Amino acid sequence: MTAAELLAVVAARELRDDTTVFAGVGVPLLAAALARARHAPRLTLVIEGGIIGPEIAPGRLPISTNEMRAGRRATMLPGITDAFLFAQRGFVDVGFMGGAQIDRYGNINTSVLGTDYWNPKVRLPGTGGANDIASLCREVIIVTPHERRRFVERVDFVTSPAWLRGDGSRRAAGLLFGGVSRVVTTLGILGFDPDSRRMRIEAVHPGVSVATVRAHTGFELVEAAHVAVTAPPSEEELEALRALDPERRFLG
Amino acid sequence: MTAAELLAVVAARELRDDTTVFAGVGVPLLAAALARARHAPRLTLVIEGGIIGPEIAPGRLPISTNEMRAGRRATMLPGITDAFLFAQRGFVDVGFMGGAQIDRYGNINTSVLGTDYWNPKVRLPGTGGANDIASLCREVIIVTPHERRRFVERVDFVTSPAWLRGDGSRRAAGLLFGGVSRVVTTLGILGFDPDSRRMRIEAVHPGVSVATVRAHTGFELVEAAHVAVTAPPSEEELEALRALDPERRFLG
Amino acid sequence: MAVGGCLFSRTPMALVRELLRQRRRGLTLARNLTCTEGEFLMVAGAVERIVTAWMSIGLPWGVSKILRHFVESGRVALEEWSHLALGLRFRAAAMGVPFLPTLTMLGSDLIAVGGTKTLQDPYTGATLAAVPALFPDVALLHVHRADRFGNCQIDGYPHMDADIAQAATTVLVTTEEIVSEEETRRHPERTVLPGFAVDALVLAPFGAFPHECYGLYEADFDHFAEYTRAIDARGPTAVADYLERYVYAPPTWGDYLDLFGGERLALQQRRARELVGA
Amino acid sequence: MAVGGCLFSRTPMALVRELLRQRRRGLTLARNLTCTEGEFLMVAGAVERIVTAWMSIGLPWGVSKILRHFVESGRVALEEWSHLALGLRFRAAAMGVPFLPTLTMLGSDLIAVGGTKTLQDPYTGATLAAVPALFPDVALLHVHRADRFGNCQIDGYPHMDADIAQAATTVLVTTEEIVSEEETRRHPERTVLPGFAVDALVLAPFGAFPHECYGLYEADFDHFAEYTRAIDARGPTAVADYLERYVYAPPTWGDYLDLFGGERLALQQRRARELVGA
Repeated sequence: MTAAELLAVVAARELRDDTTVFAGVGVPLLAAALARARHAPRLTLVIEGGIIGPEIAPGRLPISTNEMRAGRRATMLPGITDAFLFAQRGFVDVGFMGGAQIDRYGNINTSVLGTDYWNPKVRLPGTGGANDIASLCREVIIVTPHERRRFVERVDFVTSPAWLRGDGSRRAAGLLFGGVSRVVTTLGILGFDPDSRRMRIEAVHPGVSVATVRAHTGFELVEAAHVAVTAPPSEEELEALRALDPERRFLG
Repeated sequence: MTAAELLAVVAARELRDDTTVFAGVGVPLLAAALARARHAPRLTLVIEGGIIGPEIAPGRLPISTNEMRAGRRATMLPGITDAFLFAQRGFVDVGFMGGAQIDRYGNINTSVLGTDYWNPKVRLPGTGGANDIASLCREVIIVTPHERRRFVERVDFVTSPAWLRGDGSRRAAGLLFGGVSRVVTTLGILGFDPDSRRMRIEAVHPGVSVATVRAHTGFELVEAAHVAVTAPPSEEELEALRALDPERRFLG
Repeated sequence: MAVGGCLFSRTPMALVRELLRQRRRGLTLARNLTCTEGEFLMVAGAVERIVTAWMSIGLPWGVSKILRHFVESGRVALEEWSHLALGLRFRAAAMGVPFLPTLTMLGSDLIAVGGTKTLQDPYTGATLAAVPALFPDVALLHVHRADRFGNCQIDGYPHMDADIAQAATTVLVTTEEIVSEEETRRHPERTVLPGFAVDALVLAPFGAFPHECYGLYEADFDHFAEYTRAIDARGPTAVADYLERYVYAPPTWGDYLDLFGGERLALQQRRARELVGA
Repeated sequence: MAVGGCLFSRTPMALVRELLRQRRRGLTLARNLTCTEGEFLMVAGAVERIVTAWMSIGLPWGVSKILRHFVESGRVALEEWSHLALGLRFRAAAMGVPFLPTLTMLGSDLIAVGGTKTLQDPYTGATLAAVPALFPDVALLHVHRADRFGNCQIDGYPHMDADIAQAATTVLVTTEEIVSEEETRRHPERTVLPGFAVDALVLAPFGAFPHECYGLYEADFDHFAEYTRAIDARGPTAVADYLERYVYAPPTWGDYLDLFGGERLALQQRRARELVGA
């Protein structure tokens, strides 16, 4: 089992049936397709290419949000702007996405490394729809490898806002709902302390210790009163997942 | 020849080929269809029901802007709001419409008679798209029977703004372009003095005197330096017009 | 309460009929161009306020005598917006924003009727009308086809139904036909309402009759003429009688359609097919 | 200059190629998701600024080395907007208003990058971002079919092309097919650009290749892989060589397509048909 497989299976479990999920390509979309194939057959995918309700074909995973593979067997094709406006109107239950850098308040940076936006040390691809998903969905779940260089005290640039400074600043900025509720990683599942909005260890994967999670995180994590251990991916889950990506384009 | 026939023929001549006209149902639409059938085959009709480029069938004149007869052989069906937004963006050359009451600055009332909106003496049907056409088209041409009770000093309610008070108030209100350029009536053609924006007699129909026009107008009209006499409707024009409305639904 | 379609096109007549049968009171009706259904609601005493751009059956039948009767006597308030402004109110709500900027209505007396505020563009300082979002509690809509998940498709002109559905809190839809999910997926570009925006769906063939449904049946102009002749003769009483006959008496939608008869329905179908060249 | 389609879908490649052949300089490119065409324009020295939400060919090929090279060295400015915000900038212009209100980008550092102002809703006082209208001087678009009046139809996902066309001052379109006006009138609900919004139209089959065109041909991922391998080995020089081979050398669009060969084009057509189930 690869790290990406573990991540996809655990992330898929976070999605409930009869909901709507705005999924980014890569592991999030793969996990959403897995959820649909198993416990959430009526999960409606929204893809930022302006695609609603597609059915991802095994072996034909899209590599972009704007291509025929992402639009396969869609139920509606409203266009990009209108797909996001469904989220702004409150129709999208979950935003499901990755991120390059994440801080203790769940804010994400996918824009630049370095402190001067206009003279970046490293220019990353940019937000795409990540800022919109983070701003407009009713709840956001981040799916990411757990690496110390990704989990930083303070992101260089807030591309996608979560709890901002944790002090009610998200609401004060004008964002009426949403925020990151979970961060599903290759080591465990993190949430946020409801008061301080600081990232909190809530579960670890089998064989992973809280200390290991801390060691791979560049800031101090809060710890839940009871840290659960996730159930290991079942054979059925892995089989269904591997059937979706037989070329192992995203599963490593 | 009925008054409506004269009106439709003269109004049709006002439209140029290779332009876009936002036409209200009734005589304006009939006149636009006539223009298309004769000198302006590439005139694009826009109808407020969200219909672009229809071809009105002889004998099947629509009585509403939202029906199959109005949408027949359209080239695009963008929806109502988007049809008006084409005008707001500046794509519509001419707005072509009627009006219940009109004042010396071309403002139109189709809402209420009486001075208190909420306690009207007579409740009229309302603006429909008339306000939008008057606000947003690059130029507006009014097509109306010439009756003293319609041509009033001051409309009871400005449903559709033309030059407002004639003192630059249209521009000052925030309307960036447009305004009524012509009023085609059963007696002649009226324009507006470029400085005062007061209504001006520019042409009379054959056999109509300037005095008759004045007698049927409830305010003082400016008179152009040279008042032209319109060419009478030709046999060909009338024939083409009558073919469009064989049931004489709008031709009287 | 917002009612979809426009004037006598794709009016959700079966839903309006049911609303009348339930003897609802105190409603506000929001509909861009209001037709016979507005008169029904007035005469039945169901509405206190109508938010609209225009109300009449259509030019040939002139100003609505029912409108005049109820508004001039102060029994119903008519809140008038321009067609685009009201469309943008639904669109603002559909987009999830509290207002949209527009040029329309500026300078006119309409801007004061609904209390529309103006604002300055923060970049250029230009004056704009800020039309406030309209979030109806309930939307009634009629569509051509829908699947069991509530994905709805409309043929021909879409009017404002998509915006109205996204704007409203609860969305009730009747459909001419219920199709399989496969059929939806075959033509996703025709879907105008996603299932997640629809709360309830009912099969109602001829669900807009005697109003039209694009490509399926033309509006019954003869019926309108008969209806308005009765009003010319007897005023609001004629509408009350009409409601008795068409709304309260027939227990089901099928019974209602039987009052028109199969021949009449078939004729209107034929006319529609001719008009769209099908 | 705005470029239609999105990422490697319906990119107006024939028009971009012509623009490169004309050795334009000093351009600003506005495109929501920027792909190989953005790299071409950078390496050719055609663009000074890119207004976008994201730039890369696609996840499997990682961060664009060309992007990093030109932006980190300060030779090209990358002005980043959220995907929706940039979409709303085109939509505001398409609607003829100077801004649109939105919640997106609020609270993030993106809001400062493009100088987005916030404002208060005049009704509730709520804070909103006011994204400014973007009126491109020129829009380049590629569509499935168009008639001689410029009425354009697009199959599948529409991306933002309609808004871009309405927003831009001059609109240049290539089309896979030119159809009769009759054909347009047969399916008016498919028309996304009205003729009055289009300034020039050119027939260009495979006009997006090696990018995809919905239902007609899939993007050539093998070609992307070859292209990125060359960049991994030789950096921007590889792109310059690519431009020499695919842009400057072949005199016509037909000659360009010959470099891929009929077999490759046919394969990508087959794959597209499979994916849309046609």
